[in-house]
Amino acid sequence: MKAKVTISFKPGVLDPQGRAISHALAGLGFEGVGDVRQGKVIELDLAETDAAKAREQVEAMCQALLANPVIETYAIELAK
Amino acid sequence: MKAKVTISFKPGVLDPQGRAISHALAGLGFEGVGDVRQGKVIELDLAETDAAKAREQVEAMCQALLANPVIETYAIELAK
Amino acid sequence: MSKTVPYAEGIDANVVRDHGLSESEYETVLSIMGRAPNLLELGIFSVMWSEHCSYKSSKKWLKTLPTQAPWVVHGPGENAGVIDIGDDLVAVFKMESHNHPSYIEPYQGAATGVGGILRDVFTMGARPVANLNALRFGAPEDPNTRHLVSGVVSGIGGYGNCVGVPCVGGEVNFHPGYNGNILVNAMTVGVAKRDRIFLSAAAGVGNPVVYVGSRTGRDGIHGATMASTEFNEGSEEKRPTVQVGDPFTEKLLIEACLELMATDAIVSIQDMGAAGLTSSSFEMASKGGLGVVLDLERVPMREDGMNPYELMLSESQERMLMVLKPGREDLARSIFEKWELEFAIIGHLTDTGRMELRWHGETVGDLPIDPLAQASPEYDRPWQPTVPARPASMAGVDSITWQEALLKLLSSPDGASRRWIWEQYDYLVGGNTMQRPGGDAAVVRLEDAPSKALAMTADCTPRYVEADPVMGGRQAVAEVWRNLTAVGAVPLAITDNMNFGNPEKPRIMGQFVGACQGIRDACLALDFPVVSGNVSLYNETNNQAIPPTPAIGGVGIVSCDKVVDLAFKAEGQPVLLLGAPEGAEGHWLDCSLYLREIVGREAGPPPVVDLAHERRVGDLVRALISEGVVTACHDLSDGGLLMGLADMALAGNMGVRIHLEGTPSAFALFGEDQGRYVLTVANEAEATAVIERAVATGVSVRKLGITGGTELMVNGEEGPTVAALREAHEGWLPAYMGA
Amino acid sequence: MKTAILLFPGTNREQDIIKAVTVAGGKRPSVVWHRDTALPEGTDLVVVAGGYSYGDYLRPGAMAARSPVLNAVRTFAADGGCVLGVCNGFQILTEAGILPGALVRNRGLQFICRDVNLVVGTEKSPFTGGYRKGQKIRLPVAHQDGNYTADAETLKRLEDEDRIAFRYADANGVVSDETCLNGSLRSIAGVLSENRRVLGLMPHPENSIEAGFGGTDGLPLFKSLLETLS
Ligand SMILES: Nc1ncnc2c1ncn2[C@@H]1O[C@H](COP(=O)(O)OP(=O)(O)O)[C@@H](O)[C@H]1O
Ligand SMILES: [Mg+2]
Repeated sequence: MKAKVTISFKPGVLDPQGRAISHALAGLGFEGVGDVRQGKVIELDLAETDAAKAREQVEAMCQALLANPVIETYAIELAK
Repeated sequence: MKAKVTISFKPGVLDPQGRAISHALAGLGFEGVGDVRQGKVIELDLAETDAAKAREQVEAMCQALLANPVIETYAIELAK
Repeated sequence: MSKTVPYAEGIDANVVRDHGLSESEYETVLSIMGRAPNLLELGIFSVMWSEHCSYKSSKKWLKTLPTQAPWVVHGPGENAGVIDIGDDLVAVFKMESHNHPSYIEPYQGAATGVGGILRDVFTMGARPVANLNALRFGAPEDPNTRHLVSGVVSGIGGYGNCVGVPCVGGEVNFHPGYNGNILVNAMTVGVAKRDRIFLSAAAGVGNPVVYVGSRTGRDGIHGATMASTEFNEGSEEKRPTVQVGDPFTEKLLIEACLELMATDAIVSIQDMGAAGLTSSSFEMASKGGLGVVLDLERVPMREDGMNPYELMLSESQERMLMVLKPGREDLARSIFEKWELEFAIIGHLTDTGRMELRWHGETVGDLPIDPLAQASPEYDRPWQPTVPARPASMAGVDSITWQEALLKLLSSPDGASRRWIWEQYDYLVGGNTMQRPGGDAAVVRLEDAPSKALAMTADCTPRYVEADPVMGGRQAVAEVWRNLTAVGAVPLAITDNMNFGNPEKPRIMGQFVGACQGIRDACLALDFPVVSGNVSLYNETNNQAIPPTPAIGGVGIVSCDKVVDLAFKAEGQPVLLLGAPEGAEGHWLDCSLYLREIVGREAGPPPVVDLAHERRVGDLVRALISEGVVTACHDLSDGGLLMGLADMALAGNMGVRIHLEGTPSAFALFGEDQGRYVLTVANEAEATAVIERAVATGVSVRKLGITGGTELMVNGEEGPTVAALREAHEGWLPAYMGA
Repeated sequence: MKTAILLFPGTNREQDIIKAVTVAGGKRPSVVWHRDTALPEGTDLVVVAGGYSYGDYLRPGAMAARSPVLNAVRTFAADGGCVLGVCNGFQILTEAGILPGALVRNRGLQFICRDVNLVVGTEKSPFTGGYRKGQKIRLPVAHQDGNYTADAETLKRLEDEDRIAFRYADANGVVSDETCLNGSLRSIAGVLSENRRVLGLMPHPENSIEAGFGGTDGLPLFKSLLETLS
């Protein structure tokens, strides 16, 4: 089973990279670009085949390693 | 309109961060974790309200800056 | 003052308490204001009178530190200390802590710590030329330690490397006493032209007050204040957040500020550090004896819906406040716009002596500046002197061979190489690094006076301070002085970072008072004034205070052609020991690294620092180095003589053979007697000359042996090879970090 | 030799390059701002300095590679001009498509600052003429994203055309995947363009030009440029 974890900064946390991207896009002539936020996406191949158990496992991985709860939030998607 | 760009390494390109995560997860006792890949997700606030035009614009941004075609691929999602 | 209405609308005793103000402090607020303060004003009192900004527990004792010398240009009181280094140049430096934030979020906490101290230095017009860091972590076995080390180190590197300031030195200890409270102290050294120093005192009624740098977000607004009723119903977005560092913006800010400083546009300038806009505007106005009006809606904001309270209390990073000369606004604006930074005129100076805060034209806060600053609390907290530790039992000291003991010490957490850490720091950028991390002091050549260099180091031995704060404080300063001396530099001045537990406990306050006394003694005896510093108190978790840790950072000056390092240079060079006690190479094992790591006993009083002896030996060593007779030099500290020799062997990749009088004992080999240096000289004739000089100066000296071979030999007994020493020394940290 | 150094927001090793060029005996380089659209008249050598640009946000070199001055550099290189990209400069040149391949995060993920052993891959270029092929030299590195990657076809071409300027090696000059400090494919530390007049490398020759300040193994690179271009 495959899992996809999307990790982003919590709202309100400064995202210097996002800001710099927004700036650079404006510099390249793209108009109408407002806020830009950059996050991470982590794709995992899991041996687990049961969706509920897989989610539980990935949830535990996020808590233990993948996300930094002080400044980040995460979302988990599962796919076959 | 909001756009979300997911950028990942092309298959075949070695992903040091993904590999390190897979390693660390094993070290933490998570079992059955196979390949892990880490990518980026960039969320953009666009002034454009037309979906087709927005997609075209984001496509151009990816080509121009957001992705490095030598090593990366990208996928675009739009949302209200 | 109206006793009947002690609270403004929406405020009660809980809100006051959540703002960290005691009842009596609130009484003083009422009398200063002549009315009940509103929430914005209360927030301002709260941060201005916080321990962090007011130094209320420590002020009384900090005042006792020596701060004067002919070469001191600005001592404590400015953003950083300033000393004259000749050639019309000054060195500007300071150390600052970011302990608590680094425990919560090690990467960002450490990164923003580096950002903050860099700003303190370039605010004064100096280009930062070097960073150092003094770190303390919990026991290696503690489940959090690895993660904290990894985060803090990559945060320091991530910020400093990006800004492009070489990180050339520092120190690291591991001890269970820091399990719940790590220490992250960062130091920056900058260089400026003597006549181009910028200060923070505002001047010129009517002059514009200008905000530059990043936008303001809801970063780091004090948690307790946010929990007050006013802010409780806020959405997720209103929650206070951890500060994230933006080193790219910092780099732009450095370049933009230095570019503007080359013009005549700036009257005064102040970084926005802790308590952001509040303390920076207060400090500028207060030092200038003026008032200030701020139109807060003009502050560049990162988020929608921010209010005056948040704007005044935000700790968003990479921001500065300046007073400009009238008519120079456009020049300044063009520079900041070129560097793609925010620039906003947010107010002007007045002669009212008041801080008037406006929000879309309406006055929302109005406070008297001087009374607030002057009434800032100063406590004479009760303190209890530390009872110096009794001599430790020496049972079991000889239970292990010196060979085994040496390898064990070299691979112990506090004895192991820090390479894994400093290789994550760019210590080369700038092309002026003469001595890299790993030696006694780092040496960085002066871009504008290339025949000279600054030497710098940071040190403290907390186990000594814990056992005897006075002696420990003295030792920290002496060790800094010694490290600078060992590379040939003339020590000039220090900055201190006083990390302690809860000052409301007389025992902890006693540690603080003792350390101040020890620092004072050493500064006076060594002509080594304190020019800047920082205090971090309340480093406690569950009633468990950290070991008292007055980290000392020192700066000295040296001619590039006189610099020596600790590496053995060539086979067959005589090895000399200077400054050893009467009748032995060393004898003080109490409180030593050996006693703790080998015997498992953390006990006994620290070695005595005899300041007259310290000075006599150091002055001789420095003279010998400057005369060019010394080929390598190293001062002895943790682990004593044998650890010192091992360091020299490792650096030179060469063995050494020494002979002690009598059988080698742990006391002689690992004792931590103070004020000792090991030197090598080119040949026997030089050795004889040095011995004569030492005898004539009243400095004890003995010839220990000779360099050469591939191993360390003591009295003919074979010791570990240099390769074995290296494996022990280099192995521990990478293995621990799982690298 | 007229040298132009590019300056992007956040560039932090331009002074090191200026020092290296002058210590090697060259004229003081001029500094070109990222928004400039032309190089100074008569430029012989363009240096894209190391350090960081735009904080290395998004990808190292990504934003600098899209700045106006890079168009001028692209034309300059196409016309046979000499371009040296060090560290971040190498990343910028690959991002701009002036050199092949890409530089990703180091294998161990960490920033690495240390002296490394390199083997000179070719002496046939204006940059490497002062070394011998196979010579072992020692230069410092200071980077977090120096892990060179390219597709198999590109790698083959680089090797077939003798365009690998430097490779990471161990203390004995042996090149191997295991000892390669950052995971670079074929231990590549620096590559040349097809016309051999553009060099990108991760190590810092500019931080190895003076005894007592990191050695002198970087000096021949600057001397060789001076000889060729003066
Ligand atoms: N322990 C200390 N010893 C000497 N000076 C100190 C000490 N702690 C603070 N200072 C001085 O007090 C002033 C204010 O310090 P601080 O509030 O930390 O500065 P900033 O507001 O720039 O962060 C500075 O000049 C600093 O050098
Ligand atoms: Mg300051």
